[in-house]
Amino acid sequence: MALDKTQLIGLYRTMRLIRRFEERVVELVNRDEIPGVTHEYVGQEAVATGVCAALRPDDVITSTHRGHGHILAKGGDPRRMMAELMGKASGYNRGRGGSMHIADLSLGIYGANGIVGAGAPIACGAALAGKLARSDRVAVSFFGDGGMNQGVVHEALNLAAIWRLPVVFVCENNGYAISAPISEMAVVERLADRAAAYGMPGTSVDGMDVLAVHAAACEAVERARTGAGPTLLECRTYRFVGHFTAEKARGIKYRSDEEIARWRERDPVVTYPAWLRQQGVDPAMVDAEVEALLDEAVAFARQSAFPEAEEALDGMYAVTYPGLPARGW
Amino acid sequence: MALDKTQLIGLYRTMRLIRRFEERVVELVNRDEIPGVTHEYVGQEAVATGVCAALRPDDVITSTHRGHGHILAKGGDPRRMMAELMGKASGYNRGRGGSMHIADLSLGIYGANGIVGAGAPIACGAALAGKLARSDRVAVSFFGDGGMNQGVVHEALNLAAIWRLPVVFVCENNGYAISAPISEMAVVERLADRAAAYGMPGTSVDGMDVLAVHAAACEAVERARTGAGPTLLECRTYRFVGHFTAEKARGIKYRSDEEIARWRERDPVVTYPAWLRQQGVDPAMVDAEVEALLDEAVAFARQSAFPEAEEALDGMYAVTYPGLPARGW
Amino acid sequence: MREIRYLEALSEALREEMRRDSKVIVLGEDVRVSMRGVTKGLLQEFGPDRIYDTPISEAGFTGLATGAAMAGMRPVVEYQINALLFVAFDQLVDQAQKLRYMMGGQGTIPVTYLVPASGARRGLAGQHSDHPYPLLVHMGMKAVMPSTPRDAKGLLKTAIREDDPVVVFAPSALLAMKGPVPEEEYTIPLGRAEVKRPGDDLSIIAVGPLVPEALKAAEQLAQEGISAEVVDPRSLLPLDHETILASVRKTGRVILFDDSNRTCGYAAELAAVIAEEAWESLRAPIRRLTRADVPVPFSPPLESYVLPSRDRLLQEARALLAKV
Amino acid sequence: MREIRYLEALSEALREEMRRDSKVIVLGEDVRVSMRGVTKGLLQEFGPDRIYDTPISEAGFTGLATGAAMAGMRPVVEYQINALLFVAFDQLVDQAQKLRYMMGGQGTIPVTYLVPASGARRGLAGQHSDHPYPLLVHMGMKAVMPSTPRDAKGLLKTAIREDDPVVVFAPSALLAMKGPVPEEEYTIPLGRAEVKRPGDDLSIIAVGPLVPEALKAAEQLAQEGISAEVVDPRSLLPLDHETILASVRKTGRVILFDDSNRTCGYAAELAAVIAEEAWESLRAPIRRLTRADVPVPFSPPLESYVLPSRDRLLQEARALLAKV
Ligand SMILES: Cc1ncc(C[n+]2csc(CCOP(=O)(O)OP(=O)(O)O)c2C)c(N)n1
Ligand SMILES: Cc1ncc(C[n+]2csc(CCOP(=O)(O)OP(=O)(O)O)c2C)c(N)n1
Ligand SMILES: [Mg+2]
Ligand SMILES: [Mg+2]
Repeated sequence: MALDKTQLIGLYRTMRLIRRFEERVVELVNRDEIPGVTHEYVGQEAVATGVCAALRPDDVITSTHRGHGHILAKGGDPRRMMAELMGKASGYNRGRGGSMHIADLSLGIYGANGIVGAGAPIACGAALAGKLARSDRVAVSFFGDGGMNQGVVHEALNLAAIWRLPVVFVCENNGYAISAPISEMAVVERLADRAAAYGMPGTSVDGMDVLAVHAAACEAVERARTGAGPTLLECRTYRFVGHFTAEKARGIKYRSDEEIARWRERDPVVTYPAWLRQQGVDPAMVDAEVEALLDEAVAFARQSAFPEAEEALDGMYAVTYPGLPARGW
Repeated sequence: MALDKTQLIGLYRTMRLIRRFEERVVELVNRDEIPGVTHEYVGQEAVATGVCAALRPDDVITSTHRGHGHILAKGGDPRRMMAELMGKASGYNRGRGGSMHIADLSLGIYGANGIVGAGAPIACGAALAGKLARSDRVAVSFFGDGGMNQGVVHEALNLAAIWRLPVVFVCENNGYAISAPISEMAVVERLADRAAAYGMPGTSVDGMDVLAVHAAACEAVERARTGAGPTLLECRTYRFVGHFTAEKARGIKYRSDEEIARWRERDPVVTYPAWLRQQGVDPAMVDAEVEALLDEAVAFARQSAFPEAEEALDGMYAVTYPGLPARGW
Repeated sequence: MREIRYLEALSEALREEMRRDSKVIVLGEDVRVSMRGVTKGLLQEFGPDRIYDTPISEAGFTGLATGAAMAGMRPVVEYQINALLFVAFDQLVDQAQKLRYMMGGQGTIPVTYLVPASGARRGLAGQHSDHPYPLLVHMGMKAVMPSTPRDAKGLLKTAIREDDPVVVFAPSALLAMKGPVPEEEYTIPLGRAEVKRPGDDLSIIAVGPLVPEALKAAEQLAQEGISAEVVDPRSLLPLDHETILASVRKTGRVILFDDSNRTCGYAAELAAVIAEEAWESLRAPIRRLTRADVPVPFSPPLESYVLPSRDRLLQEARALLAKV
Repeated sequence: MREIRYLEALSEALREEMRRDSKVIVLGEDVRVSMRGVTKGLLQEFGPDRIYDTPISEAGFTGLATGAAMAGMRPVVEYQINALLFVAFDQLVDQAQKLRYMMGGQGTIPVTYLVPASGARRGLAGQHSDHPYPLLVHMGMKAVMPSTPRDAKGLLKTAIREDDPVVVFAPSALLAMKGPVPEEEYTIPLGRAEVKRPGDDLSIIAVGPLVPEALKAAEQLAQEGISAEVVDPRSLLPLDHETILASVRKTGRVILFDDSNRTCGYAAELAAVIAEEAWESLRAPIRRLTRADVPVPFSPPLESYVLPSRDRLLQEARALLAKV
């Protein structure tokens, strides 16, 4: 699919938005305006961006603990995301979820997830439902190289394969599950090769190249949409920062400075706009736009109120009964 | 490994023992001398026999719900098995386990298991322990084609692969998980091909040919024993009877009579002794031997006493405390 | 009223709901040939788009049901064994049950889990005889355990229509039980216990397969001059506190008769509720009569020993009344 | 006596046991760099044959530990999050815990599971804040939850030496807590509760991270003229019934202060035991003060609302005494 200028700039906008969103999040965590821990998507922007650009609004994604990038790329509202991260009532989850659970069902975002691999079968279910509704909706399940070793991911791959479900499994191989290098956690060199075990196509692409990711994603999405079944798409990428915001404090080290530097040279948020400029496309105005959007998001979140404490017992069930859920006292 | 005459006859003896053991079990279940349900190994004898003939007494196996064959082939005592099946105190598990839990740790039999796939990681652990003890012990994990789709089996395959554990994964592909044909439950034609996903060798053999199974098992066991790592060995076989003794009563049908008849023509308990006779080896005396053994086993089991009811609360913990385990009253 | 079996009542409920709502689909192992009997005939009537034989991938198909439910379907998931809930545990209690809350109330997850609860049927042993409802209700999952064909049909229908995950435990020991089931459409609401037999001296709160046992015991006790009330919670979560407390307040004595493990089990919850809310009415200590905390052993004499029985209930009841 | 942190106490215990017995090995995610801190320095001291970084395969490595234990090792398995027990649930409660019994008492399965129990630490939300000990003890698994550095060291050492599976819950909220820990070798037996503060008017049975809160509350209550006894079960299974019942028999009033879900939770079990065994001594209804039965919400005001707190404990205590 040849991209026009607006689309090319759009890819940059999304990547830049994710990068700057994450940088602001780190600041806010460090200033304790965001409680808990967050897992940044810094370095991996080309993956979510390239994949989600291949999707329609009614397509579904399931995300991970490292979900901000996927959600922004799928069209998530930075204001409601930021508000959620601060635990505000105006947040996507009314403050119930925080970073690891942001969801917007109206955009097909079936949630970040705190349990590695857990979203994979959920995506299969959304895909089956789409199929039964005679829609050509597609579901994308994101997970990491670490997630590739979870039993439930294996089961989901097989389920999608045998029922030819319209799913694209996107394995974001950033080389590590926290400190564990994938080279020690799997023997195969290309995780995409595992697709063969399920009789589905597997593709491995450079996850630092947004156009390559996008092209591969378009192909996989097309397969899914036309009823040709699922694909496993491995995107080789890297996270530039720690596993989560708390990592620094733990003083652990498992990657060499050289390795990080080498990958940083391929930073998609730098290399892609440089390439765009070579093509005569100037994306300069995007940066200011993104900054304004994020200023607004942070301001919105800050101004929003915390939820009322008593609301904590609402909404667990769609149908409630006296005494349900039980209070603790 | 060329087999001598005694060994060749030994293979027949084991297969015949399994077959007749199972036939007697069915009778005893139908006569209500054995409580509960049992899963017969009838038709699959060549697999357990060929694999276990490649093992040493100190090697470990983990078995399945369909475990009688594995246990007999690994040297299990038919008397104590039969007693266990009848729920007697002299049974392998003192009547606690029944068909799905028979174990004899002294023979490396780490138990049948009522949960499909659950034994696979347990075998990995036994293998790791052997490695750490500087022994060259090998662990074999049996599971079915259905088990191949369990998440934990995938995890076990990967663990064995990355740590080069001395494990042989034996997938007994009998074509069905109860009524579900593997052709609908997996897209790949050869389940052994899944080995590639873990960077380990996968071999597919005719599971009705005890010599072929044995040869493939010897190779895989040798690899494991010499530190070259795990193997996935698929044995293509068939069960001649229902999934379990209760199946008939349910009146369900999922295999054609022709299909069953076709496989029965390849019955290893018939074809192998025929071949032996062609080679000038007469295994005729085995049948009477086996019958005598089983007569004795049934008599032993019948004569044995039931455990005392109060013993039901013993032995759950190696170290007990007052009030543990809690009684129900 | 016509009498049908418990298993048939479940079957009828499922069939009726599938006719009523095309969003209802069925997933599980061997559901097409209907290994367990509940799904008999569904493939023929509704076709392969409504009923799916799954691979042995319980975590996978449980999660798949969650996603399908979020996307508008109403999956009914059948498990062949109670222990399979353990294999799928994260997908049940940490995903399906939690997602709506964590998402701030977005969407609904109308899944029904149909679980053959152990009776325990004779000889199924340690890994096929669990009664894991205390684990699920601890995690906030709605659960019911009908004790009659009528309740089975009415509660399964409600479960399927409920916009939340609900587990329906069907005790193996009751599947062949016959009982009156209305021909006309009805449902039974969650959260309503039923007094299965009124009485004055003693409340027996009995769960699932123990309800018929409790009724037989009450009959026997009546002949001995002891009037026992038998209350069946039916719905384990939500639990009908009022009916149970009213019974205890009336009789002042209570035996909790439950076939799940003892420690942190369902009887513990009932005991706690009564000790908090009806303490003033108690005229004797609360008694729990449960399973022993061991895996169910295989051998018949061992099995009988660890499971709660009518004989022990009679002993407990007599002892409790003798103390007056 | 020297004072060290709870986390250091755990570390010391593990290191000492690894020195003492070469069969002790450690498995878990990121244990070599020691993401959580307990395993710090073990790789350097004991080498790669004794400490294993696992893939994200909790069911797999839990089962692997079982097999290794059956074959003579003494694995210590660290989980990064409490919820990972759900992912490995079948391998824990249906395999490791049941196998010995089902095998008729053959062999031993000496595995220790080290679980960061939620405190809940602020902001960890619905899937990282569970306290799943009621689920495990329901299934018969031994479990401890130390509330001080001294108990942490002594109980972890005991757990590692125990020839059965034992879960050690280490509450995140306590990891940085300092306290006296003997320099010389000691262990603390399973099944022994400790009266952390004696009192006469009221028993507070507090579990894990709530023990320090209960002690502070008791201090406050003392100033108001209420003498509260604080009992810490420490060992959740086996549970020291005697110490708890003795306290309740003395004071006649009890608050169960527990940070697990309410329904079928640990406080339910304590309530049931007391209602059965010490009913005659009770001078007021039993009170449970637990978590609400919802996933822990993210936002600080919501989080505080659903967790049991010292303030609510004070209110409950005053109300209970006012009723006299
Ligand atoms: C089932 C499960 N196991 C462990 C964890 C703890 N954990 C959170 S993220 C993570 C690493 C995930 O690695 P990967 O899948 O490669 O994703 P990445 O963090 O690299 O994006 C781990 C171990 C978890 N949340 N869920
Ligand atoms: C995890 C799990 N799921 C389902 C079952 C119920 N069940 C018992 S045996 C079986 C079929 C197993 O098929 P396969 O692995 O091919 O072994 P086979 O019976 O063919 O020997 C099923 C579904 C179970 N025991 N455990
Ligand atoms: Mg990764
Ligand atoms: Mg099979």
